[in-house]
This record gives sequence, C-alpha cells and structure tokens, in this order.
Amino acid sequence: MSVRVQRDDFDVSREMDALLTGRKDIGGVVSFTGLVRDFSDDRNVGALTLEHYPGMTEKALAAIEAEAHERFDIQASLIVHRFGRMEPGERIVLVIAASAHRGEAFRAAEFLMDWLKTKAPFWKSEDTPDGPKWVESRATDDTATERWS
Amino acid sequence: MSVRVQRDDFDVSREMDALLTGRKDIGGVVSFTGLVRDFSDDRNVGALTLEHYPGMTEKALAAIEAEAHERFDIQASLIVHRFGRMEPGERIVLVIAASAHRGEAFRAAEFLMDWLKTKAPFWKSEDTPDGPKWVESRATDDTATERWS
Amino acid sequence: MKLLYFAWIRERTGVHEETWPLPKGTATVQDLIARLAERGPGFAHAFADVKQIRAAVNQETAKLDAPVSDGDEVAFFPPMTGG
Amino acid sequence: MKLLYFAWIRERTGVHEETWPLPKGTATVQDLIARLAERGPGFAHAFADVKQIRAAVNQETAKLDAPVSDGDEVAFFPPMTGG
Repeated sequence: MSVRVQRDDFDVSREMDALLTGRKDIGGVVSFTGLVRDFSDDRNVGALTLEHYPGMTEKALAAIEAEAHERFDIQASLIVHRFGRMEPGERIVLVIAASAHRGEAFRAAEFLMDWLKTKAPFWKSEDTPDGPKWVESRATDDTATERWS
Repeated sequence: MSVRVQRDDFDVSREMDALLTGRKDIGGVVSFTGLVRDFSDDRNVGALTLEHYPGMTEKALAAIEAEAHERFDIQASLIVHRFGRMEPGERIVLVIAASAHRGEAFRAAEFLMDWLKTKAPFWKSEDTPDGPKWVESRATDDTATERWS
Repeated sequence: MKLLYFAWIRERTGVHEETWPLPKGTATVQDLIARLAERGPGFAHAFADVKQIRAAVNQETAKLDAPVSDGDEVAFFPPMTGG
Repeated sequence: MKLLYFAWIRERTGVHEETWPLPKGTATVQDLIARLAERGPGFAHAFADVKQIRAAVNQETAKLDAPVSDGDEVAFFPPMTGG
C-alpha cells in the first residue's frame, strides 16, 4: 500500500514491478492510467493545470486506498497522482490494484478511480480558446462515487 | 487493435506507449496483467506450461478483440498472450483497453479477460508435487463469460 | 487560525493562505463563511454561493455545521475534480 | 483430412497432428469422434467422455453436429483455459 503526489511523470511498468517484487501470490494486476485529452465537453483543451492541497491530499489518498483494502480482497495497491501543468497526451494519475483473483483487482481499481474523482483535493483548470477555465465536478462522477456506498 | 501470441515476456509500459503514441483523444487506459501464482486450489504450483493451437489462437484473439470493439466505446486495444513454460511470478497475459471514458475502458478490459479464459485455445498444465496436472476449466470462468452474453 | 483557499475561491479572494483571528461568535464553518464574505468584494464574490463551496477543517472534509476553533486550519474550495 | 489433438487428448492418443482419410459415412464431428475412439486403447481413452471434449473445424469452434469433410482441419481438445 502506498500513495504519492508528485510533479513528475511516472512509468507504469516500473511502478508495477516495484509493487510486486518478490511476490508469487498475485494472479492479476489491474492498472488505470488517466491522460490529458485534447477535448472535453466539445471545447478544445490545450493543457490542464492541477492544483491540490498539500498535506490533505496525501491523507485523502491514503484514506481512499485504505477503504479499497477494506472493501476488496486485494494484496497490493498504489496511487500516484500528479499536479501542475500537463499537455494533452500526458499521464495524470495511476492506480494499481493486485489480487489473487482478477475480479477483485478490477473492482478495486475502478473504486479507487471513482473515489479519487470526488474525494481527493485536486482542482483542474483547462486552457481553452477563451482562456483558462475551472473544470466543474460532473454529475456522472458523483453517481460513480455513490454506487459504492 | 492488435493481438500477439508469443513465447517472450512483454513490457506493460512499452506496449501502452506503442498503442497510444501520438494520440490525444484517450482519457483512460486500463491494463490487466495475468501472473503465474504459486498456489492454485490449495495445491502448490511450481510452474505453468501453456499449450496453444497456432493459427487458431491468433484468429480467436482477433475475434475476441473485435467483439470488444463492437460492445464498448474503446479507441484502442491490445492482447498479448504467452505460451510455453513460466515460473511463479512471471507474466502470462496482457490486455489493454483505451477509451475517452474510464468506465468503457474498465468494462472492455474485463470483458477481454473473461472471454480469453474460455474462448482462446490455450491449455494450462501445472507442475504439482504429484507431477504435471492439466488445469480444469472453472465454473466461475464460465459464469464470468456468460454474464456478457 | 490558518485559512486556505483553492481554485476559483483562491482567485476571487486573491489569497491562497493567511492567518486570521477567529471572530467572536464564530462557532461553525457556516458562521466563518458569513464573516469572510463581509471582508470585501473579492471575498463576497468568492463566498456568494454557499452550495458551490466545500470545506476542510484540519485537512478533513467538514460539513457546514462542523465546529471551528482558533487553532484550526480551515480550507475552502470548490467540489473536487481529481483523477 | 488433417487432425490435431491438444492437452490430455494429445497425451492419451499419443499424436499431436496427423493426416487421416475421412472414413465413409462420417458426416459430423460426433461421427468422427466415434470412429477415432475405435483406433485403439489410447484413442478410446482420449474420447471416452464426449462431454469433456471440444472441437474446432478449420480453426473455428464447432459443435458435435457440425459437418466435416475430407479437406477439413479438425482439432480436438479439452475446454479452454486461457488468460
């Protein structure tokens, strides 16, 4: 179990290898990588800037991860979330869940992402043709969070 | 879209980068990596040997991948399946699904894995303390396949 | 107390982080919002629509009726958009 | 026709791949299984429990009543265990 908040990019293979090194009880590993898209609600998006709440962010990510271990039969997990300015195509966030059974790994990874969307103190600002614009929280993200409660 | 059947190991990051190179329309990428576990139904497993049906395997994987693109709103995908002998901890199979929307990527990756379990011509033999033993198909895998029909 | 503002609340108040004495009679997050909204046009604009505002007390998400006291770190921000 | 055997069916028959003339009166996969089971103890053992046997005709999964003809590639194997 570990969480990281960082400016720098990450490497999925390296994170996965570090998480699973020496383990032979893992049957399946699910990773989710979130990327900056160049469109969002039909506006063209040039780049994304992520602001966060240092101190609270780390605690919130650790709480979300602990909740996933409560709810799912997973043996290892990782959350890496970047902040700062990122161009389209760049990686923003990485979630990994590893389990003896593939269904649990899928479920846990999706849960982690759903909760990150609405329970991790990040705020996104998009560069648009009309200038920077704060991304509003989505009703679909609230729905996705609620289905786990 | 592509599928590969190979003896050699793969690198998740390299496969993901190759799949997404130059793309800026992808919001989320889900990967599933299947690994050899050192236990299975409480028997100790030393190593796994995968036999397959060259020719049919590639066709079956391509058909499974095409079915995923029919059913889910995904923009890119990959299946890499290894054959031959593999030790506990080694990677067996990789599935990647990429989409503008994370839910579709999760759904497609899990669908690909469920169908691979029962519709790709691979047969697993486990090294056990009593000698090599063919792995029987699991009722849970049949159930997992059927929920998509 | 320590006050923090994020995203468009930070932009409207013009402040990211400050030390501010807890005004008398301020018992809850909601009371604090009411006092902050009186600090000038930027603060009034930032706190005009309470429905759009979320808060954390000592780095834990807090509701409007959560108590606040002078040693607290209180943060205000829009709904989170992580992931 | 070309016949292929995989996993424990290959082990019991002792054959992985062979060319075999389609016997007269063999119209379906099921007919073919019945003829193969008559080829000796290994084949009889391999094909004893038809419920455990899956087949492919020309590299496509086929049911027991699927037709077979002399130019076909027919494969026999247990239920698949991929992934």
